[in-house]
Amino acid sequence: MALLKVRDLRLSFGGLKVLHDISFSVEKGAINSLIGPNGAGKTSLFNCLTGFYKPKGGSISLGGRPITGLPPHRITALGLARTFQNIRLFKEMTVLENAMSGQHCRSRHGIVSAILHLPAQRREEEAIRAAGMRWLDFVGIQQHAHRRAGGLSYGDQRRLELARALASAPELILLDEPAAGLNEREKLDLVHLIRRIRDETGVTVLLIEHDMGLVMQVSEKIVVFDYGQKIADGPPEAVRADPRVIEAYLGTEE
Amino acid sequence: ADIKIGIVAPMTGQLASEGQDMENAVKMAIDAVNAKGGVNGDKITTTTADDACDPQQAVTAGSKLVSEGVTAIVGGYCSGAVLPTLKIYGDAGIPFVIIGANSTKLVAANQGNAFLANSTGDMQATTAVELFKKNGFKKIAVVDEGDAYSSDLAKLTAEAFKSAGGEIAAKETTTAGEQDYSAVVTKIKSNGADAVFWTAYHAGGALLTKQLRQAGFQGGIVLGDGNNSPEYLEIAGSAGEGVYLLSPPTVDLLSGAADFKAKYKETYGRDAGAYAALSHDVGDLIADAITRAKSVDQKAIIEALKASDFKGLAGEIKFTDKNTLQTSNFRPVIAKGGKWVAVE
Amino acid sequence: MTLDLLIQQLVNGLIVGSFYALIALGYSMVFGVIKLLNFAHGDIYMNGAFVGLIVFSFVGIWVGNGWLGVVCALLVSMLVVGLLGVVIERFAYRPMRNAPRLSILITALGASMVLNGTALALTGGRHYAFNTDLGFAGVDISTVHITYTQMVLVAASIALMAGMQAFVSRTMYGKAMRAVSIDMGASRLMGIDVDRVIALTFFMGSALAAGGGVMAGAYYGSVHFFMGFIMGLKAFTAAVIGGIGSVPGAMLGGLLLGLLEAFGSSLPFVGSEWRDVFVFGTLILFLVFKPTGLLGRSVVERV
Amino acid sequence: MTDEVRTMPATAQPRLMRWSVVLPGLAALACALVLPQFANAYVTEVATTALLYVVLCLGLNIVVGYAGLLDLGYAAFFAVGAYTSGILTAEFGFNFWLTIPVAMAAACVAGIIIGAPTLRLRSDYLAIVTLGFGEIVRIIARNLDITGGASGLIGIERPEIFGFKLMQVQHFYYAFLVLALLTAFVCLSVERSRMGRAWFYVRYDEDAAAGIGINRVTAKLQAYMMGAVIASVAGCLYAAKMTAISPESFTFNQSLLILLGVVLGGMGRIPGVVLGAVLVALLPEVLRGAGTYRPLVTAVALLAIMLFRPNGLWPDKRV
Amino acid sequence: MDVEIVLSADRIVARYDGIEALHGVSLSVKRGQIVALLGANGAGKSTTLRTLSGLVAASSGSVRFLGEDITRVPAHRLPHRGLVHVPEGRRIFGDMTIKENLDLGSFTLADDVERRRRLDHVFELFPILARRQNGDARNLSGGEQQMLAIGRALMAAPKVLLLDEPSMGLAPQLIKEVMNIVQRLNREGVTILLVEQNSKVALKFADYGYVLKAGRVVLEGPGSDLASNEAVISAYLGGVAA
Ligand SMILES: Nc1ncnc2c1ncn2[C@@H]1O[C@H](COP(=O)(O)OP(=O)(O)OP(=O)(O)O)[C@@H](O)[C@H]1O
Ligand SMILES: Nc1ncnc2c1ncn2[C@@H]1O[C@H](COP(=O)(O)OP(=O)(O)OP(=O)(O)O)[C@@H](O)[C@H]1O
Ligand SMILES: [Mg+2]
Ligand SMILES: [Mg+2]
Repeated sequence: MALLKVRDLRLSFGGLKVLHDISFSVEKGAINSLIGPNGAGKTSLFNCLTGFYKPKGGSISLGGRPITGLPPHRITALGLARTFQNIRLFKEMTVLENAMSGQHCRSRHGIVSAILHLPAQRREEEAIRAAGMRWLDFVGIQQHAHRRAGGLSYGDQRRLELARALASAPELILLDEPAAGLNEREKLDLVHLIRRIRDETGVTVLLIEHDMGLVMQVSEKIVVFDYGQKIADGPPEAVRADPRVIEAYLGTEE
Repeated sequence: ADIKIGIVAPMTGQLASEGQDMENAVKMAIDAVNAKGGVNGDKITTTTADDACDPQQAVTAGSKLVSEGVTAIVGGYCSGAVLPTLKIYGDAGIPFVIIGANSTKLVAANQGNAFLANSTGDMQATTAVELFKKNGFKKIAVVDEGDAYSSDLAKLTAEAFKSAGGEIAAKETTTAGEQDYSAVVTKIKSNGADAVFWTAYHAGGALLTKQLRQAGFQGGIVLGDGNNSPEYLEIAGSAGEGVYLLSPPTVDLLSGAADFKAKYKETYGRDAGAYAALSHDVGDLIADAITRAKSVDQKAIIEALKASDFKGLAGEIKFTDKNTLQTSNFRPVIAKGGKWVAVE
Repeated sequence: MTLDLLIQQLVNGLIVGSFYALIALGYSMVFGVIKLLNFAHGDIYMNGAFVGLIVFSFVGIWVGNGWLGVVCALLVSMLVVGLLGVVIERFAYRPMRNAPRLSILITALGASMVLNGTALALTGGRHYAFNTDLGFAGVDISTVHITYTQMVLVAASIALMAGMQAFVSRTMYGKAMRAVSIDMGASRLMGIDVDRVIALTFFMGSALAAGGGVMAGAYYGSVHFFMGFIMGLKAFTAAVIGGIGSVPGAMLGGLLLGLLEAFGSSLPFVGSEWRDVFVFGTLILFLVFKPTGLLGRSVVERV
Repeated sequence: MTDEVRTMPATAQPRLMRWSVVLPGLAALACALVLPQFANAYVTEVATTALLYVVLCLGLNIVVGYAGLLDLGYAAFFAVGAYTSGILTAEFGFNFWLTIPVAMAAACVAGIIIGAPTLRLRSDYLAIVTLGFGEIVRIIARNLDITGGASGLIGIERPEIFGFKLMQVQHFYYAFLVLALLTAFVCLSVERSRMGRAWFYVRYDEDAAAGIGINRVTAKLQAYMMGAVIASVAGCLYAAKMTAISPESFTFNQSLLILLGVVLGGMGRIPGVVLGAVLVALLPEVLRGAGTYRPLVTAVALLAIMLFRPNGLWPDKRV
Repeated sequence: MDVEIVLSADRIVARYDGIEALHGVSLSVKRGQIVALLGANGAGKSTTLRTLSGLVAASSGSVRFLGEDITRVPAHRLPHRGLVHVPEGRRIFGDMTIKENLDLGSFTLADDVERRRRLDHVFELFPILARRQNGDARNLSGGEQQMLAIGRALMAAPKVLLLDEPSMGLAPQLIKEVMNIVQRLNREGVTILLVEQNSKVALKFADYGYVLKAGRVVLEGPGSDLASNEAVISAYLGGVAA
């Protein structure tokens, strides 16, 4: 069953057409990738899916519910989480506080119950904290829980973004270039982590990445963009062999 | 023992200049009293508290004076700042002679211990209406600055003039500290007023006068008592010629004040401002009341103040049963040749 | 409202507006470069007026109280107060360069209070006359009289602003100003001396404010230690209406604010005491629909 | 996995429970409790003003320090509270305590009216909107009859509690002390809750906050309204204490003063804000001796503090 | 003279808020070379570049450029002399147009004709920049921004170019392109100090390489030697920073 369905999505800025009638879908429980040259519109597509950009046309649905044009926080609440191409952590807050932030849309106590210190509110606070720790542990940075997030190394910051996104209990998680700035060893760890996300939590993954090695390793299906258009869509082997993809993106091997 | 008198006035803020005048003049009077041997054999000392014309600061300034155990308090320039202090002085039973502030609300909030040495707004309004009538002004534009003092005066004057059969062409408000009055000037002109009554202070008054004349306004200009300052004539320059002012009793108008004027200039290096003479009188008045009370008992001093029959530089001070002046001390003057001269 | 009244209010609005614009420009420039709401700007305007008055009374002995005197006062004051701006930046703001923005805001407040407090202590709160003999001669358009002084005033401020706009958009230094405002570190890598650019910005902004102060002093004929407070607020408002950081925006914002005030004073049914409610109300509504001011750039963060 | 979490070291506990903060805090509280016993009316008056600023600064700290919204018109909400309470008691004979909920509701409404459409604005633009709002409220108060016009309301009733009438400044001192403690408690509770964190998230990175499911406008609006409510309660008590209120108490300068208190002590953290508030109230009084030079000396002191402690006297490490 | 050392660091120590990030790094770059600086995340590569270009002040040690001590020379004087740094994260001026960004690259240049010439050169290298020259830089995609950052540095006509992770976020084809441009610049006479995460890519072009770990140089040698020593390097690169 398709978890994410994108139909004829269009986006433009002024005269610049960024996305032309994009359609594709992501199956529940899959790991899919989105690749394409710089400026092809990959991040813009993510921004449309998560409500940061308002598409000019087309529709998006998540698990059968339409989410086109909803504000970002509503979309997250409906089960779609993301990470950012340029890391966007709450740098001045602790690692744990960052991880806890993901729980916001899964908890509900407000100001009044906080002032009254209601037992239910305190239980919820504890649960948020515990879940935050659990996700830090999942991505392997639990030992840094009480450090300032901005002081983490680049790789750990990427993990923290992942933990934060996972903490919002999504059905689908969008990763924008999670391997950028990681070294070979860290990329390998990342591949494992992505697999564990799907296998242990059942979360579906859609990622943008320029590292072909990694993409080919993890994805079951690859969507290829060029100049805002989808030029290919299929399993890694097929995509790798597609002459259009080679021409637009991969380049001929030396 | 020394008798301690508190002075409360705006020493900082926009009206600092007036406050400093008040302090100086009261001190001069007290110094003179002391030089003649003080009252009942005791010397008088003063202590000044700055209220910055701000209600909140006025309250702390007031309670500071109360805590210092002053026998009586004089001063107060802005009605808004004086109002919340009336309760403090009232509860403490301290005699308080208000020098400048004269909003009618002060009368209502008075607990019996406060005295208004300046004529209240309605007295000035009456004087103003008389002046309008005498000059044949039928349509008046009233302009204030939105503060307690000037808007009170504007409102009272408008009411008084209307009930005297006059017409109010416009009632405008400007913002203190602003320099451009052209929009209001234009409006006044287009409403066909034959005179303008400015109820706020001299800084705005001078600018308004200048801009009215510059725009070709030919009618009369009348100013409230807050405009009596040498600065007004300096700034307004030739535009000020022929302008009427409802003046509090200032040194320039008072035949007996020449000495005071000279001495003030000598002591403080500046001209005595509008409220200098009255402040000086109030300094004397309080000394006089203490003398008559023959003690520093505050109840007795209040009684003595009630029974005041005092003649100072600025004129006579006698209080009504509401502790306001019996006779208005405002007198209309007109600017002629860069000077205020009495209107016949 | 009759047509004459309309024209007259238009003229009134344009004249106040050009003062606002001039002051707003400096506000906007400083904001543009170091993201500081320079609360001291109004006081710099006040200082400019005082310096202008001192120079004017001094040179008046030789050149009289006419145009020449005013121009001398204007130039000297712009120079002196421009340098004052540089000094303030050097000692009050530069040490705070890496501090949180709000702390710098408070420092600016402190600087404003220092300038204002000094002026109060020196003048004892007196109002000083700034008497020129520029006269009321001018042209008449039906019943509306426009003096030559007013024309010169508007022309001068437009010229100053146009010069500034050309400087910022055309010259390398102007581009450097904008670069510094975006990213100081990266600007250094371009070979831009950030400290100098900021100092220059303060110089120009303060000089403009001083110019405005002298012009206002001479035009209205009075100078007072508190005159900068309201003007600072107005300039800030104008800068925001125009889109803070934008030079032509500050100009438009100033003019617009002047017009809003002029017409706000002549609203039908209500008196001029409601003018500021009208002005701020319009401003708020305007920002709701155009959240970045007239010419401000929309800052949709790319995510 | 959950079990591991349970055994986590207790360093996760909120920072405010540290003894280095709690002990001096308790000492300060003890001093505050006995102060009127030893001090004269003036000192008590000044201390009451300080407590008023503590409440106002704590309230504004929610808006500025937590949610990162620059508010230059905070005095408006203070005014809404003071006038609501003042009008209801003086003109309609309401019981003082009943006016508090009404004032809170009025502040909420005012907060929504101005907040809802404008909280999307960038900080600098928001600053001018709040400034404008502050001026609008003040001008309205100045021009309406029901607010007593420019000279304000007089004859506001003093409140009674269990038959005891609050009259002297000592009484109001304790009333404000209770209000300040209550406010601090409320701030502390909220700061450490889900909503408090949400404000910090929005403040540090709005987009990231939206990306994890926080409605940024609602979060900001809640902070804004909470600040408004606190100011309005302070306003009620202020009106009762002063018995006369006028528009001059709610000027732009008042808003700046409150902001000054928040930043001076160290924004975002309760002890710092309290310190700043006390300083704002005390500094001008301590410097009374300076006469005409008082504003200048105050300003120099202020500048010195900022230059030597750019993050405030008692800063929050996070800021 | 072809072995002249143009840029060198001698035991430089750098701190952030009192915490030492470099503990005495020494390196030297010879004229005409491409030198690679490798290391794991947080090893101090970017900090080394920042110290060389004066963005971070060395708390001890010295930096020499073209025979002169530049340790205390403020950052903004260096582009003038020919030392240009393309920082990590691109740091383009988002609110300005692409053309203006490039103009600023030649801030120190007074000659407009020369500026035009350099601009044409950059446009030839990166045609996409020419096409969008009047658009705001913020709207470029990540890769396009990287090109702009490099192009902007070229506007200063550098003698030595410090490049911090130029391949980050680029599509494979573009990485190749960028590396080709790096080589081409090098052939045109620009000396290059290149920070790279991707050691394979970097060492393919580098004449010489340094490996940094936790603020210290732990390995150095000619590019080809290091390349053949992949195992050793990956031991250093793979380890999480201490
Ligand atoms: N807010 C915007 N305004 C104008 N143009 C935009 C905006 N956002 C994106 N674009 C343009 O849309 C195109 C696609 O950008 P996008 O960031 O989606 O590319 P991408 O595929 O993610 O590239 P990269 O791999 O380099 O990150 C680019 O040409 C970019 O300049
Ligand atoms: N602005 C800063 N403030 C505080 N510490 C910093 C700062 N920049 C870097 N550091 C610290 O200095 C050390 C070296 O960082 P640097 O950025 O030089 O590493 P790098 O080798 O460039 O890593 P990467 O490959 O992730 O870019 C790290 O421990 C990092 O946490
Ligand atoms: Mg992208
Ligand atoms: Mg780096």
